[in-house]
Amino acid sequence: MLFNKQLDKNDRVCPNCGHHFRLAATLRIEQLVDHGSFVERDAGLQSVDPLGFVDQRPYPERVSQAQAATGLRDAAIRGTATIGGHRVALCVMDFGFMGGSMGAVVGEKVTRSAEDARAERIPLIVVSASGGARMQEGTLALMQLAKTCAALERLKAAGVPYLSVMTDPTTGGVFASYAVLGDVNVAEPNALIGFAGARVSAGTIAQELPEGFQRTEFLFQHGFVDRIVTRAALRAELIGLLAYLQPRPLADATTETNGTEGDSRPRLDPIGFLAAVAERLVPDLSTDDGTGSGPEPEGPARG
Amino acid sequence: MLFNKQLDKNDRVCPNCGHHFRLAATLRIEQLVDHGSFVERDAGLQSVDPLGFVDQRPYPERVSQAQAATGLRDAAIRGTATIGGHRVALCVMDFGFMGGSMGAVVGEKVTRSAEDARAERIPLIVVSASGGARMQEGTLALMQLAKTCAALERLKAAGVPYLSVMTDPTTGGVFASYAVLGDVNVAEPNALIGFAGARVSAGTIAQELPEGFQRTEFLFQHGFVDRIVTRAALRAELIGLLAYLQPRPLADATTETNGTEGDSRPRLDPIGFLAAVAERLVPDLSTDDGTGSGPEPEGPARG
Amino acid sequence: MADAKAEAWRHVQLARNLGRPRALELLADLADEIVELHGDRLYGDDQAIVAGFARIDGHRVAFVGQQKGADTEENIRRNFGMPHPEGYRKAMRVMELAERVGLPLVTFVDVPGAHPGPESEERGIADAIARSVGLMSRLRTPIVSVITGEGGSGGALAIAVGDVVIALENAVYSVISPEGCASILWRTSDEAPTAALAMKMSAQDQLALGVVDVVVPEPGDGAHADRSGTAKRLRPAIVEALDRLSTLPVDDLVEARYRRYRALGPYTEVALPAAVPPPPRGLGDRLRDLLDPTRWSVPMPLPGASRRDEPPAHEDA
Amino acid sequence: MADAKAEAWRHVQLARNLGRPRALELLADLADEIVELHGDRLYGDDQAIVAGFARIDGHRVAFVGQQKGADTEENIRRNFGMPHPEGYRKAMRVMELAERVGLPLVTFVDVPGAHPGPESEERGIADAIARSVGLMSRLRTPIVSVITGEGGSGGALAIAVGDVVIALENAVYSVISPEGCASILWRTSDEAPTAALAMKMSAQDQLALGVVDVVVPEPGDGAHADRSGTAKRLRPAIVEALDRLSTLPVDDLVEARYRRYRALGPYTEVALPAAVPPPPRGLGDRLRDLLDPTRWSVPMPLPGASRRDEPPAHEDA
Ligand SMILES: [Zn+2]
Ligand SMILES: [Zn+2]
Repeated sequence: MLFNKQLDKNDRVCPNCGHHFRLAATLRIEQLVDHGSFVERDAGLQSVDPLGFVDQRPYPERVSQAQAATGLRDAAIRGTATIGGHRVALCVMDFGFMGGSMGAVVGEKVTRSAEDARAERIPLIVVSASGGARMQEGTLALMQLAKTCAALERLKAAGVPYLSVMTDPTTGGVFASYAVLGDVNVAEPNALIGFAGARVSAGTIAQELPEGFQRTEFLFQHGFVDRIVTRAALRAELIGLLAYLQPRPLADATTETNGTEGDSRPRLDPIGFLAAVAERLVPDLSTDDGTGSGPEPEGPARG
Repeated sequence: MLFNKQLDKNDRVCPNCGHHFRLAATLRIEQLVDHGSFVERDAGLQSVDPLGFVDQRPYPERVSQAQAATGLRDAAIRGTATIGGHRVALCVMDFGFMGGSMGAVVGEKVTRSAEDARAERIPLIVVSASGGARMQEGTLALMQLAKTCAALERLKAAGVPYLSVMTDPTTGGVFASYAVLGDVNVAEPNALIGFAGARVSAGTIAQELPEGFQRTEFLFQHGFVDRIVTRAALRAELIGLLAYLQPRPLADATTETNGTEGDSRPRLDPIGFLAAVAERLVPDLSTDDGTGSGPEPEGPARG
Repeated sequence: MADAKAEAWRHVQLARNLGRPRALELLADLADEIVELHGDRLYGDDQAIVAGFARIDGHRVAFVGQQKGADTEENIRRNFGMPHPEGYRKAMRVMELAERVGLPLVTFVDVPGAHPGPESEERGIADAIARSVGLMSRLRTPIVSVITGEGGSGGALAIAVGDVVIALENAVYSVISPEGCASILWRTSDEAPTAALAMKMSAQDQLALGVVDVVVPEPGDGAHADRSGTAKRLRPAIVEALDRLSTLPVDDLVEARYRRYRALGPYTEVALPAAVPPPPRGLGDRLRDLLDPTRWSVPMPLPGASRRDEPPAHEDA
Repeated sequence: MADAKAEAWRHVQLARNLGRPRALELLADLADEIVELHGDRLYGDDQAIVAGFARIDGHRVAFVGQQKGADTEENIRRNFGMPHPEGYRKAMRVMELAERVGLPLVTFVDVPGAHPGPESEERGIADAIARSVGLMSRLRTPIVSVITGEGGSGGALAIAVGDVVIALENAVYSVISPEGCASILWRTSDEAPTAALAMKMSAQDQLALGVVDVVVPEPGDGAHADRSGTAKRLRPAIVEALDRLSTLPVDDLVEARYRRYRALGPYTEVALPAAVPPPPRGLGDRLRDLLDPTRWSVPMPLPGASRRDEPPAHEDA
């Protein structure tokens, strides 16, 4: 227990060797946001059992056990907060909840975070910690890749930046959707980041895997991580990046002068924002604010 | 002479081994277009000597000599034609004129071809045969890369397709601008296609150059050529591709139904077309038809 | 139950039948002509994915499909139909071209999974899949996707985001291979049939889940036994979808596609305060660290991953 | 004439001076802070190009620049400042991000040329240059490009398409290196100074040609002798340009940039019928085939290229 106490004092980073242990979502949020600024959204979202999935135990039992063990309802917490005074939409994953696996609830929280960021025109930050898609929800878990990537494409088209933070581990369908798509990707040192399981990868070749395969530094070397940031430096790093990663201004010279559609910025859209709110009550409604069906950059006419 | 007569009968392809010799622009056009359909434009464009460039002989002398030897005014012929009934803007380079080098005249002919294709909404085809930029025009030759690439970006944004045909040789600044940027890139077999001179490339490494380095098949293998097509099959190939590579329809469901700017198609713009014509008389005017300054896809409002 | 399991496994085996027609074989029967395009304009030309233009019943379309080999030589050339990043990047290039020139897109999905090798990871297979999924979600042209055989996880979805998703009767679609699922949840791949049943992989199950819109029956013993018969049944389903989609305004089309995927994956919302604070650190935390991640999710992180993250073990090191 | 030649060569040597500040050194003096971004999201992180965010006199901007090394170790790591395709693809990624979030772009150009090695060709250096040039021509945010040292052909232009192009006093800009030009046109690289003069490479000459808009004087003996003094002179030029450009409507900005490059490169138009038909095939044609392509254009095709294309020789083979 002693070592764990030391770890907790140090945000789960080994004071001896600097190894980054996994950090619970609640503590991650505490560490990153301005004190007391986090306002959770959709705390009540909970997984269902669409397949009636049973392996050695029924899926609902596994969920209940994970809830009891973690005090979380599922593997992600989302809301809004300020970081160094910058207001952001924030979604943080928790590996402790069923390996941070992404089912419909995680996919929904990431998607709503992207949709809120777009409607409110505030940057989006997602902190990933996940083994991938949640098998127990079958292809409906796989479809969360499409749901989240589609929402991120609309965010991108709206000129609202997205910052992806990858922590140990970020693998499978989570890496292959929102985690890899950051306008800027930052990662904690030596985190496991990859698509296929290393055992699978190794199986495909005779020789050994490359040194440091699927670790942060490997991803950096191959061009998929912008910055490697220790946990201790992460909050300052995000503040520094947020100074540049702000939504493109809505008022644009072209529209001020001649209102041509050459301008690509959608207007702030209260209807859209209300729709985003309403959508939380009626999940099968799209939260599209009406400017999003165009390709990038979007035409604003329907805003 | 005998062998040359055989070659000429066979469009300069060796009947014995199939080697593709270089083909003059006039013969290339004859071979590709529907008989008698080619209408040349800007035949009068001629190079000037902006740098007062003299090596062993003055640049103007070299131009005159090349004109006398080839009957061409410079290294490219452009105009409109039909190919299998498909109307196209066509620009064909001639290696025989100073190694097909690209100065302001070649850059202008390629650019005007792209601008015509955009204004008239007909596909663009450029047949390249060039050693690269023309040294004797210095950085003004280099700027032709920017001029042509900018025009091709506008063509692309307008949803008008561009077909690039690479023949022996297509190197340097011509390869690194319009030749490589085709929506579809076709190349004749065993053509020399590359950016840096092979001697330079070899100089940078100890070992031998890769087998077939900078040949068509090498480019195909590395993902930069869609199709390798023999000269005998080229006309049929272009006809086949043009059945698919047609400008995006101007009338689009979205505009018919609600006229939103989500629709990305610029309207046909007579003003723009006239401007394109006028521009030929006043070269320093842009032919922009007013819809082109937006990013892809363009907003049509000013059309 | 045993019967159901056998039936589920039979579907998996049919979907993997080596005689099953691939994208090019189907197109040979479906299309009046095809023109294949090559290369990703970045790195290479991955033959595990084919792409280009085709004319189907007079409809000019762009196509993208996975392509396994008919024999060993071809399978080696095509990496047994497992695409590398450059394959998906070639697909994206053709998709963007289709949008630009206003051609509808038809995709043919049949893949055990994206290539899992180190080179695939080095060149960013996850990035390629995510961007292809995102591109298809916003592509301003109709998209019809056909699951013809194995719909293997992200490697399949990367070219399967469509306005209409069609599946052949004996096709399967899953988030992980049944062997992989079984080896994780049942600790032995022998339970693959059990996993196949549990994941509801079959075309009919996927139709019931709303992941697939249309199931096209296969002739006789299945597609492998009658390629042209399969194409004959598939053609009208594709053409009908293309005809219908072509009447929609593009904005509405893309909006409907967004909603289609936006709505997939049910959940519930319980009226409750924000998540309660976690239990005191230490034991509960240790317990969480001890949970084997590979039990929950796919694909498996490094075997050592969870152990590496258990403080005591770490201290011993 | 000899003096002019010597003066032209002096500029080339100054532009190549190893002590000259590179992008990061200049930014260290110019900017209050910089945040470097890494990777092209496709293949790797080319250290011959640096890119990211910086704050200059309170202006938040995105930057892209070529970066040579200060010592051998760094030069090896940075390939002596010669970018591979992944370097230009990293640059394009940051340019697109700048456009998306509304940051102006400042580029720092100092490159002997794009990397000419086989790997650079294999991964598409020509494609990367052409796409970067095209992207900059339409980027919907202000672009200020600064030629700080060697403006080496396409590898320089790839990040030098700007609304305002600034050059330091001793910078040079050319379509080919003077050595390359001399070895082709004078058959010996010893004539490099002659070629340098003929190509009008100097900043002042480029200003006169309209390729460069502003020449910023260097302090004392030159930038290599006074880095901070150089930055002090460069800062106001950049800031003035940014201030002015920021007042233009984006459509007008992009339109003006198009016209800037549209107008570069003079030619004349003579009233004459279409080109006369070529002389009868045979001798004239042989003559053309015999013309050594390397005499006319850069870069040189394979030495064998022209001979290979001479029928008789071919027949002997
Ligand atoms: Zn330690
Ligand atoms: Zn021969």
